[in-house]
Amino acid sequence: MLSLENIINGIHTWLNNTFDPTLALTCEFVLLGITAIAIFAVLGLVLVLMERKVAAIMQIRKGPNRVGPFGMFQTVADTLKLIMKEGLTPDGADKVLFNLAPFIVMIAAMLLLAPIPFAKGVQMWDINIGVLFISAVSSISVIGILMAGWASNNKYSLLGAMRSGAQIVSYELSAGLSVITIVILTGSLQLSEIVNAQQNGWWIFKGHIPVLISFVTFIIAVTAETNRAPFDLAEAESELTAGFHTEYSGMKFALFFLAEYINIFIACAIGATLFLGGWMPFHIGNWEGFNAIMDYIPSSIWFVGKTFFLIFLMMWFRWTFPRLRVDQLLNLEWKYLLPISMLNLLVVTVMAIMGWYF
Amino acid sequence: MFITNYIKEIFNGVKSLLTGMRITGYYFVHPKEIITEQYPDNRATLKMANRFRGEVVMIHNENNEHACTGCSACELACPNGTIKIINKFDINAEGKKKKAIDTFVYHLELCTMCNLCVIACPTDTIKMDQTFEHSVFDRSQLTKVLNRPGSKIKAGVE
Amino acid sequence: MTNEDLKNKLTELFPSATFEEGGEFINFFIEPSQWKSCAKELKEKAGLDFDYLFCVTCVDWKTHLTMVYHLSSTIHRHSIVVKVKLNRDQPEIDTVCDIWKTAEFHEREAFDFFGVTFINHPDLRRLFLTDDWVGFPLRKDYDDPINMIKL
Amino acid sequence: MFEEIGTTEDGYMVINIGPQHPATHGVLHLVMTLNGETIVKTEPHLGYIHRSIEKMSESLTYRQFIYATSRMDYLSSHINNHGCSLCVEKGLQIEVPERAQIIRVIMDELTRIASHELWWGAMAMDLGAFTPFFHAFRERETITEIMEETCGARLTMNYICPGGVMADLHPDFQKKVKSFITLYKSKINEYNELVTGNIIFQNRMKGVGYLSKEDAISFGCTGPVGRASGVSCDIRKLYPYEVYGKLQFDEILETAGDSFARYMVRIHEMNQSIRIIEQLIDNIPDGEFLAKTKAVLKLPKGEFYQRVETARGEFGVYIVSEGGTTPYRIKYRSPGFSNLSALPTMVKGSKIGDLIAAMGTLDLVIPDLDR
Repeated sequence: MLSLENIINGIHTWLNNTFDPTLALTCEFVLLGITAIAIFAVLGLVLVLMERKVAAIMQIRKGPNRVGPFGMFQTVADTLKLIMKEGLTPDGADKVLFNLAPFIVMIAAMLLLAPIPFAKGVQMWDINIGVLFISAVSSISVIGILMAGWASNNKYSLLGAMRSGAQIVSYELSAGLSVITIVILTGSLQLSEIVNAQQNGWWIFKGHIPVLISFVTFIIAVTAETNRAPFDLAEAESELTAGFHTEYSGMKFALFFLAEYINIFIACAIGATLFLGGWMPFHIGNWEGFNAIMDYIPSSIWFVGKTFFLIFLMMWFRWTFPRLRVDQLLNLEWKYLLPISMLNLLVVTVMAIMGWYF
Repeated sequence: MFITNYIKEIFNGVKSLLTGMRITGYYFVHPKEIITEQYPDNRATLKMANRFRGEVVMIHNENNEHACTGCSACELACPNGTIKIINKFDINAEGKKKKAIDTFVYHLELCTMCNLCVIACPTDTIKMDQTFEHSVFDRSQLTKVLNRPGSKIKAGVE
Repeated sequence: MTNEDLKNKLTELFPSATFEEGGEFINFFIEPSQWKSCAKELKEKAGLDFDYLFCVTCVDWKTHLTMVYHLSSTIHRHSIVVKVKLNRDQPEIDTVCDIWKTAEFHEREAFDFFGVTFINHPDLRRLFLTDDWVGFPLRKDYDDPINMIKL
Repeated sequence: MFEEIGTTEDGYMVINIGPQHPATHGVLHLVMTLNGETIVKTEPHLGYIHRSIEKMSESLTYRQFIYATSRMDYLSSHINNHGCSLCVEKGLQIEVPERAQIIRVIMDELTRIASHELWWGAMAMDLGAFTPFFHAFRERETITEIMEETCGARLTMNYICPGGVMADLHPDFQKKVKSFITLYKSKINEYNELVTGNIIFQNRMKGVGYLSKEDAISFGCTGPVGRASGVSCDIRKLYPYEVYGKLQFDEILETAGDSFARYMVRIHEMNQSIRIIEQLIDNIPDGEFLAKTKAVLKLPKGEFYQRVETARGEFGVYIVSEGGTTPYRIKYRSPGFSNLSALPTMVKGSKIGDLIAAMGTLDLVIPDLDR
């Protein structure tokens, strides 16, 4: 059967048979790099278009519909425009940090692509501390945002960056705590293990209400962590013009913009992997027949479907809710999400020890 | 009690959020509600209301005749100096001098479409047209002469 | 309170004030030096309670300026107009923005367009025009050959 | 390297919001002094688009100057025209035909609804929810289409002139207004579900931008801003003009004085406007729509003041006449100007996000301030 796993294995075998191991490894590195950049670009284009279409339909508009059929090439045209625009560096800005910041944000986003299992056996790096790696690397992007805000030498940017810093640091907590519930249930930090543990049902169904609560907490926390509305205080348009990227233009702005969407994708991919079984098809316990039918749908489609469902959920939030105020944002985290997820963690631990899950 | 209130607060909050999401969700699955008009594409079917005030035009009949006597009532009525009437004196059949308009200059760039000139006109010579696509590359193109070349005053209009 | 009662009461309180006939409101003139104390009376005197200053403006009469204050009471719903004649060359009047807070902006507007100086105003700067603007545009003799388009 | 960042002597940050800023949806310029995110001082700077309509009006005749008032508060241009016409009619003692009066009132209320619809959308957009804006514009579009059909323009109508209205109603007018009322009633619930009930929205609005009753009177706040603080200031009730005295409608009063109260006042006011229209739409009498007036209007020597209730509050026209064909002096008392003067007090000590919420509920139209 032709699947992503077979193709990748084929390439791997062919490279190792043709070249000596060192060269083969180098070739694989290069291929991986190209794939990562390709995924980055394609996802950016797709997600931006998706966001615009979703927003448009919710706002009883048509959305982009001029470039290509259904406006499919609108984002390509926009990217071309951004590439051709002049990348200004303001006079008073710290030139090095100002130009470095978008790359840091982008690199942090790209690093996160590594441990995600895209399909059965398709994973760039099956590191045994996958979950830890993700939570560690995802906090690098806040450095980039702070750098951008500080180096721009603009008051709006500075305020935006500070808000973003406070926000990401706080929400990391409940995101982490809700992820840990799954780690406790699985007993492993490795993402492939976590997916395999959901062979007879996804955690969100197996884990009763506590996992549902931690799923909701996770979605809220990652929405905040990716600076998405209703938590988009860092770039709150009506308050801070554009927040930390006020001074950016051209491709440097595009990098921030793309990184935002990649971050959304990764956050949703992780959510899908941890709670919704990743690439694992929809299985119910030991109903062999039903499970076999579900297996006919390729695992990559399961993964993409779940991830895009979560992305759609986040877009739905964004186009429905007003923005929170900065103190309410922190209230929500420290007064509601954190106590709930801590309590929830306790319940899940008890549940895991007693084996009260399917 | 504190805990009850706390839980109630969360419950009501989430409920209100879901109510909002139901509305946007409704519109997401009902693309028929879309109200966008695709303007340049629908020009053929786009019908402006009859009273829509787009610009001032002078009514000419098929014999290229208008009813303007050059009384400059419109010029006086205009708050912005949009209209400038230049008169000439025709000599009619009986050898008498008769006032008639030479050029009816209309500055579209100054016009606010307030309709005062149309009301002021005693002979109903000018009216508001429904065109609204006024953009041009040069401001001087907005200065128009409303009486057509070679047009004459209608017989019987005083 | 009818206009007649109000007028009697005002005559009693401000003997130096002169009344002007006509118009729907009671118009009365007062000297610039008395304006501040008069304003306080109008605001605080029970039965008058003019707590709502709804319009402050200035009129240039070529020989003098007149400050016009439209006052109303949200309790008794009666309105009066107080006018203060000012010297045109050096118009000066006490501010009332400590009595009615809305006067702060309106007085700045009057300063901006008529050049009326409000004594003790906390922040008397030009409100609409730039700080280096010369002249007071709403005065009748103001002429600006560049920005004014004569039709 | 950061000495360029403007700070005060106390170490506070000075930040310019406007004249071009997405939050001010106009060209209001606020100079803010901030301590972190907390507002220490707010200073409005006006005049970015001042056109001196008062000076212009001095050289226009009594028929002509009315058009210019549409350009002040462009969202309630109809009501501005109405106020000016009433003032001129008061001076000339013209009796306006009843049909014209009722047409004017219906148009006023439609304008008010349109203005509040736009405000509702823009308000939600200020707070970060973009969708309501488009939903509000859907209903507003119906009104502008009615306006376009009858008045000939969508925004700056100039439909009212001294003595009545310029043209008779369009034959479809009643039918269209009724269908608008049906549409509005089916959608208002959606508004409440989408925005009013939302917990985030309520938290953003409640207790924000508090204005006490005393301050509201002292600052001359009128319209929904004043009424949300408990000041009864509806000119339609207090000093009825045209047929308002005979109509059944409530003056909406709230006492909380915060942004949410101002929001609720406007939402309820839309319903009251619908109520007024419903009372009138079937009872438009036949007759003249324009009283006979002289070709050249000359106001007698004297002073005339007329106040009307626009969507933003009390609009006053003060005409000083010397007996000529043009006014000697015109003063427009714009509601937004007084309402804005309360803003620094309202937002002192709150966060930037609160400034946006407070400013949004003031419903400022900048040409109204910069006359």
